[in-house]
Amino acid sequence: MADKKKKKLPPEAQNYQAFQQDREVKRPVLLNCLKAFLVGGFICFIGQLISTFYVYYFNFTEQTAGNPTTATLIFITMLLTGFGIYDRIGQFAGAGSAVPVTGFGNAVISSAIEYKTEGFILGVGSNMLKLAGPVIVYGVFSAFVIALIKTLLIKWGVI
Amino acid sequence: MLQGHQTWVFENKPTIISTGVVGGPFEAKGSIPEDFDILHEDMWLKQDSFEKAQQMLMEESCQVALKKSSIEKEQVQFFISGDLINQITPTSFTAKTIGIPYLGIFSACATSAESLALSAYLINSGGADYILSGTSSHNATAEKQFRYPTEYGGQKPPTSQWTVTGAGCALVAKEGSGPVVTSATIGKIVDMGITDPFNMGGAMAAAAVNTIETHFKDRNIDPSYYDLIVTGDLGHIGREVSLDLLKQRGLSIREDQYVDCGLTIYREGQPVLAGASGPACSAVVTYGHFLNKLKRGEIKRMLLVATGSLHSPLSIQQKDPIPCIAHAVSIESGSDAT
Amino acid sequence: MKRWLLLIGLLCTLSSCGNESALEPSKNKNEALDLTHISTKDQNTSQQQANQAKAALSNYKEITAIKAVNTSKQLIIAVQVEQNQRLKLAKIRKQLSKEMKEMFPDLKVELTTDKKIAIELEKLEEKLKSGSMSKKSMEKRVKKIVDLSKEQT
Amino acid sequence: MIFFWAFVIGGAICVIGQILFDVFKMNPGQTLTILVIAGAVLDGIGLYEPLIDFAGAGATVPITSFGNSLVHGAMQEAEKHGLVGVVTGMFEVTSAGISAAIVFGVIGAIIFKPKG
Repeated sequence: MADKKKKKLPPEAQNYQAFQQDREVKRPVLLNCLKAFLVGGFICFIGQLISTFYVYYFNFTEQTAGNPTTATLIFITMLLTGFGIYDRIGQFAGAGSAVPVTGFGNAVISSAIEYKTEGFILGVGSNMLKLAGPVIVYGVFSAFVIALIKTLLIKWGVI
Repeated sequence: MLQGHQTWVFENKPTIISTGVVGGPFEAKGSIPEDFDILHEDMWLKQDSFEKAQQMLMEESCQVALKKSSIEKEQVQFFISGDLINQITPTSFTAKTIGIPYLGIFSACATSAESLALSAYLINSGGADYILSGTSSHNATAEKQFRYPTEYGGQKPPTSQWTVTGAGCALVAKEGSGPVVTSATIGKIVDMGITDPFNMGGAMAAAAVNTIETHFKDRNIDPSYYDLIVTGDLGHIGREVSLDLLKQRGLSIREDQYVDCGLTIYREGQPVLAGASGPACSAVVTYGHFLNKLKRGEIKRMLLVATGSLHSPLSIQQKDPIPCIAHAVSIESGSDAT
Repeated sequence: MKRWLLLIGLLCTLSSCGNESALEPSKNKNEALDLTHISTKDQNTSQQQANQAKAALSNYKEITAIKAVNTSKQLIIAVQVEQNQRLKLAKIRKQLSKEMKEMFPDLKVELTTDKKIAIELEKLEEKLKSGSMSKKSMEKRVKKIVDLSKEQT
Repeated sequence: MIFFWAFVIGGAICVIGQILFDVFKMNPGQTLTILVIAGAVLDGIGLYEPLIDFAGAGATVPITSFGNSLVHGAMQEAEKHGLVGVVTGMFEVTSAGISAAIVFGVIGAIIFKPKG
């Protein structure tokens, strides 16, 4: 895809881009993956701890403990975001802190805090889902399509 | 006056009689804190919003410049300035506060050189006696507008740069003592099709090379004329790319002669990745650090090449490449400029 | 297009699910199982069926713990399965549930693999063992546990 | 044991995200969207639930589980009410993540201000 776009450029620009790319600092992919693995794994480990705690001490089954676990993780995220710690974790961990539900929480909460200066309705309210919006939109849409296909297939007796 | 195709040579010696340089907490921890007039401990400057904090930075730098020169603001004809934020409002509100006739300009990180070039031109041609020119930026306002909320935990690639919180302002006068602006080269937009907003240094290097080449051609001098060639905010990648490219084009520039504001302001170890950026970057480093060097006689002639990437969040989303620009202004110490 | 294929490949390898059918009973009894056979003094709270179920389920060596309690109408069983068998957990649950239902056609059988239910049943077993439970309160407890196991979210 | 697998599977899903970041040069929005869709697809073909059984929070904490539970809610409701249920059931199971994020977002905005 990127190559196609490149071909339209004048040769001068193509040469420059190659020239520039030789000197560009490469992303340390392996190191980043390792960090993402450790931090992401650790967050899920904490999630499992919280979930086990809810199963043992509250009236939740393994299945129903999921929701309070999510809420607890997002609560912790709120504190980490508010005290300015989560963005540092994010710079270190990359996807490790973005992919767990805490990353979703951070996207919502950081936007909410950031736009506080624009007021609570038009600032916080309008911008809160600015970053998390796509996840909700395409999550819902893809789930709709998949559930629709599956329901129809079941109805027609295919599966 | 006009020499070559895009260069002005100022024969009437427009002089920078004073400067005001203000920075934030992160800059205070950098490598040149002694070159700032005011350093703030708080990103908010006790204001209600980051945008107001940026306005405050700009106001303070204007006031400092005026105070140091003991020129009343009524004597100043024009205020030429700009910044990065939507419709350059922090600058316009500053213009309202200081009440000087105002020309708002936008060249992103090249704003410092653009405003200085225009000011020098107006002074040189007798259009004004005193002009305040400067620019400001604030890390949080830039992050908010161009990237993500400041508390969002996104990972920045090693090519990205850190926006300087600060403001730099120069009072340019028809006469007086101080460094003299001797010439200016207005740059062209250079677009090499780079679309990654997290690699501005790499994109802007081409513009810097273009303007530097043109400057030497128009003025018919070679790089050894200057003690320092100071680029705006190319960062590690942009500096390397542009230096190699300049060498390839046959301009002999020494490593130690070619410095970058974005690599001067912060210390090793501060989490700035490829270096600093933002309009204030070239403004504070030039008006603070390098003009001090010039005044102390450590250097005699410098060429400021401020580079800017003129994209907007919208243009990036619409997959447009980053249009880059560089303006060059030569500054020489007063005694030498005769 | 290439990157999409790669992506799908990646995600597929992540969840390598075996299609082999669930559990096979082994000939030897699983000795490691801690089976509490509950004999109650009170005939009303007899745990005969629960004990029977435990004995039958202990033939599967993948099962690491079984808790079961029955009333005159209901039987509720919670089994814990070895970690490396948990990818097939749903199938195992289905198979065992079917088996238990066939074994006790007169009872409403509820089989779950949930940890929480196992914990609750263990508490109930302890109480029954000490004989401090009336038929009525036992039935109430069992009903509560069954309701909990049926909760979805 | 489940703690170990929660760590490994959760970490592995994050590594996929990191590869999307670094190798495919995607921004967080695109990456997370793809992961959510992947979660929905995996649940559609019946692969995500076993993963949850196996890895617990390792599969429920990453954002992929959001897609999974959306499909799950839709399917549950579809079994009861047919095609209409596909639309109405969507948020039945997922609401916790979204509502917690929104609630704590507003609370966060009241309590905190950005550090910059």
